[in-house]
Amino acid sequence: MSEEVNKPAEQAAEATVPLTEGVYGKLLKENGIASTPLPESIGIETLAVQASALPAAMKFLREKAKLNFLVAVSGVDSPDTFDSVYHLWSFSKLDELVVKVRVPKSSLPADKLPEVPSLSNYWQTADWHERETYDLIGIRYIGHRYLRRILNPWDWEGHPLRRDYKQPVDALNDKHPVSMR
Amino acid sequence: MEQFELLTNWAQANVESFMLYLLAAIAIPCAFSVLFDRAIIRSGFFLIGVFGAISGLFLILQAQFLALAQIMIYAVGITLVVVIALMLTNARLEKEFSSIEPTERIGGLLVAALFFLTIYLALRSESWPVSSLQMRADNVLQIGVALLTNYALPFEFASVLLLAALMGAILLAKSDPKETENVTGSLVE
Amino acid sequence: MTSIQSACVRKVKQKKVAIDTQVPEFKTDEMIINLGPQHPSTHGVLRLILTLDGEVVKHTECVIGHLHRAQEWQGQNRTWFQYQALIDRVDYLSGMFTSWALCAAAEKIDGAVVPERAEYLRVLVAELNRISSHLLWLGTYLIDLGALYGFPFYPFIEREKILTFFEEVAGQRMMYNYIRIGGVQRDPKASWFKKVEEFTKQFAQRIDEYEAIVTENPIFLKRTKDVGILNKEVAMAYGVTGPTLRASGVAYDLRRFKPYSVYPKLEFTVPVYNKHGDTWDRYMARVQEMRESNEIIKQVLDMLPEGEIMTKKQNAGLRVKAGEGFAAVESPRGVLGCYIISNGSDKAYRFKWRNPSFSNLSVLPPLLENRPLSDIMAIFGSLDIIIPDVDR
Amino acid sequence: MIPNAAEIRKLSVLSFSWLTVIFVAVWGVCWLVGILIPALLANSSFDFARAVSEICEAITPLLAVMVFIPINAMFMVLMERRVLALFTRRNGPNRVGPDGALQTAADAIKLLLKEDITPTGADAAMFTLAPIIFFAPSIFGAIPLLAAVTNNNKLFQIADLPTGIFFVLAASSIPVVGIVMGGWASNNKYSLMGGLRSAAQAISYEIPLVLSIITICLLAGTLDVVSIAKQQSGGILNWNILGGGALTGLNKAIAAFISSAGPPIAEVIKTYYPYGWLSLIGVIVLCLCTIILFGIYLIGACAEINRIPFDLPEAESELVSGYNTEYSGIKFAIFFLAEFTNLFIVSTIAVVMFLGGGDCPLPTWLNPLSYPAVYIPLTNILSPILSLLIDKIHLINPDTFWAALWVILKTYSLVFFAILVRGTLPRFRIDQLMDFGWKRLVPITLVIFVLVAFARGVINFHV
Repeated sequence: MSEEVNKPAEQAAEATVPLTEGVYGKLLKENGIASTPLPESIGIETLAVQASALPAAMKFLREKAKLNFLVAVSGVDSPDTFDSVYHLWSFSKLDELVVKVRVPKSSLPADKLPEVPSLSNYWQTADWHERETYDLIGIRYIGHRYLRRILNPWDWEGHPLRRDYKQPVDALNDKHPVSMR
Repeated sequence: MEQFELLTNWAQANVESFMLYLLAAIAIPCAFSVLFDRAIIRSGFFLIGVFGAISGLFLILQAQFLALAQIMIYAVGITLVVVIALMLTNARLEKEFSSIEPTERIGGLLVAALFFLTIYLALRSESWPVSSLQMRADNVLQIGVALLTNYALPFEFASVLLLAALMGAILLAKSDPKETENVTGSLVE
Repeated sequence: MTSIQSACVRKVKQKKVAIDTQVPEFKTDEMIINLGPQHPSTHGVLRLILTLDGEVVKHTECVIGHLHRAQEWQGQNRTWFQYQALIDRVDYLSGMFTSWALCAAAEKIDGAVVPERAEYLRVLVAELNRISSHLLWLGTYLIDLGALYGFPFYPFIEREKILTFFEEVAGQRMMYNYIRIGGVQRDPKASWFKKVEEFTKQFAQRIDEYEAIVTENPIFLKRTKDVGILNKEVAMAYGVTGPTLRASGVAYDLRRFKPYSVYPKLEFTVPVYNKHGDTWDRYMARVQEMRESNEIIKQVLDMLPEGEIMTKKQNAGLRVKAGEGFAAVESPRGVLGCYIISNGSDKAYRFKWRNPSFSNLSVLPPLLENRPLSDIMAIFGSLDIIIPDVDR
Repeated sequence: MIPNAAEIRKLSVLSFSWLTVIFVAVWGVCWLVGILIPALLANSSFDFARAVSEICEAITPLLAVMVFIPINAMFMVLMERRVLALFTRRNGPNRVGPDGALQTAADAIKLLLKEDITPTGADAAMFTLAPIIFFAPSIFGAIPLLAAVTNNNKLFQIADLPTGIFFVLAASSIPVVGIVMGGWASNNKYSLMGGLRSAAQAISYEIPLVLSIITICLLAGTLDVVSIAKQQSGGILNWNILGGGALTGLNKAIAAFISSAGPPIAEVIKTYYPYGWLSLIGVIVLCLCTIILFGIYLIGACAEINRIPFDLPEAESELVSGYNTEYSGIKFAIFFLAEFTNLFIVSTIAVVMFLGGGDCPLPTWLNPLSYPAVYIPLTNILSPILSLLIDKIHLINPDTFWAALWVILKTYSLVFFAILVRGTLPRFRIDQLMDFGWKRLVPITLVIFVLVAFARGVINFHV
């Protein structure tokens, strides 16, 4: 594993550039859902919502704002937070939106997975994507009917895409530096 | 045909009785297996063996038509029996439990013995005359003529029955009126 | 166990609902069957746990991940230059598109300008790749339907030609690594374009031939019409994309809807079949798409400008500026997206692939419900799933 | 311009050489055992020697079948693979032996040497019995046909079978038991489903199959395959596929018209078609009916032997390999052998019942060999060689030779057709298959049966 753990550049950008609220941020605010603007990702509005506000926000965005195509649910192990990232497109218009739920690592007790409400009962495409994110990043989606590992074997331990994940073979390597290489 | 003379002479003397005993040796164990085999499906297959041997008996009696009809009807019919047995039984349960109580077994044995005795006595009392009628080569023709003259009425009844069965089969095979396939259902809120 | 029996079961159930009497329900044992991971028609190593009532599927669970190769993890632990060579393996039938999605995302973050000739070349090879992918689908779909020996290899004749083109231009038949961050790998010779042009001229005829054999074949119609009907709403809720979605009546094609590269300059239509959304429509959507791709290739060959093909140096020092972004291309199977978080180093901080097969496969369980066993293959095949694309 | 003419030429050479090998092998064995040995022993004074010679003659038909089936199946498999390759413009197997000719022989050897696996939990006895039950009927079914396809050669008359076709049909109904047995005994769900499907399918398609054959028997007035084949001799107009003898009068009339000797045309027509217009309608109805019957027979036969588009019991894309999923080694080889043998046998039944058996398709008046002006010079030229072969050592029996040649040609045309179908059509679904069988084929055959029974009355047959 690499020695250097680079910090994503966006952390620095966040501190310097004052962020303005985008179209959807305003729309959400008008409907009583709080959101924080984040730096745009290549020209696309990005905002963060609280985990508790996610279902309401998504319901609003899907039904009222017509962002009815949930392209992907991704999990990101950022240096300070666990992000659950939702890329929203629309089947009928060109607008895009990135919604992030950021769970600070500092608020998490040891051995506890970050928890985000699940969209799977509301939006079928989230079902497998959330399972995948749970599998690889280890974000627990509350309310998912069948939150089970999907890409890794069912008895796998750990969440491989986390920055602090140690592969079983790495552990063996540390034990027997010569034989396992 | 004179070059077959030797063989046919020998055959007529021996083969028939030899075949009879051979077929009996197949039929009787098969019949017992039908009764005693635990796996119901296997006893179904043994039943096919029994009927095959019996159709062999028909063959040595020169009743080819009967023999072949027996094979055709029973081979396929018993396959159906086997299929139904497959569908109606649970193979795993069968191995674990025996539904027959020991007390029932005694009664069964008694009934079986009584039945065997009755049949045996009935068979003993019959004189079994040997028919001197020679089986004719065109016995298919004979059967056909008999069916359409002396036995015309039963034949017609059987035909009507079969027709009804056929129509019933078609009716069962007929699919339901097209169900509108709607996978949406409650999936989308 | 036969359809007759299941018909009886259905009837009894219907009656019970209708008159609501105390008729005891006709109960049969359900059979659980493991379809795969090693099964001739799961197109790889997919495992379906099916609960069958006779031959009727009552419940399906997809078990995926048998081919999981940690592509995302590898992306985070390899340099950009190394990883470019790996991603063709995500979807081995349309490697150009996976490369393209990665490059598009990286270029967007980086702000790199792609020369116009390279853009045209990308469209050219991508559309060729789309045709080759659909041709393979056509053959294997016929295998799924049971035409095991004759027709399936017929489209391979044309596919073979396309693979030869790719071999000539990229050096490999399946893992091309041709589209690179900042352009394309190399400029084909003039004779290559001539060969492609010849191919496009006769290809329309070949599609007519395929259609003559398949489209109106009565057994094919029986097996595909009204089978696996996928509603518009369901498809959209499941995030189904590509021809599968378009066959359900949603005219959603990234090339038209969110045009990228030089697609705005090209003329083509997006075939939409808004009849039933059944497997036959999906077949037609793909066949029509091949025709459209052929037209696009013809146009590209006419419009191809001269000039550079690469703006970035292709060596181990290849870096992408810091930032995050999501870019997608319309692959033969749908929206193939790549979400990248870069921190400016020689490796990406996070890769996330949004694979069309992954979302398209998730719609399989509702489609299979209450269908006979034979329809599993007809439906599953019509979704055009590539297992490495699902498992990554 | 045919794009793969070279492949077609190669395939023709391959077929010709293989068929020659089959022909020579079968006839060689029959001649050796049936003619040479008895001839050598015939004058012996020992009873034992005479008994041996009789036994030799008696087992000749069985031996012919036993030699024929494996070699023929090998060629059929090879032909199927090569022809399918031809359809799709691939190269078929072309490595083993000259141009791939020995590929299937090598495969057979491989299968025989392979480990024979019995799966855990399988019913071992039934598992072993199933391939035998599947294969044995094809041998018994072939025997009555043997006399029919060799122009009733004395060597191949195993027994006087007045119910020949019935015997064949009975034999062909048994394999389904083997399939169900194998499917159940394998302890595999796919196999079980294959077996169940097979049972349902065989029962449904047995009915139209048998009905179509029975209708032809009704036309022929006999159940004996040999006499059915004999009735059809004299060219395509006499064959059962064209009216089952309804056109015989026409045939005779044309012959009378050409030869201008013999009875006048009007008289011939009057003898065969006594009711004028009614007879004409009868002829048309019969011709249509028999052609449809032939189609129904082919469909039913396809379903009976589980070939595409009716190969549901072994549907590869659904049930892996259906009833023979768990089989390997020699048992699998027997299943495989029997499948191809069954294909050959149903094709032979079609040839005997519909396509005139060993009859030359040209009507006698069109066949140049039937005119003395042609055949007398020919026989004069060839007589020194032929008389030696025919009369002295009985190596060639002209009647049998031509009959067998035509039968092989016709049968392989039907086999080719089956391969063509296999190379074109997808598979039915089980419910569609049942629908098609019960709701289309059975009513159609029943209607045709009645039509034929009536139409038969207005024409004189086999006068």
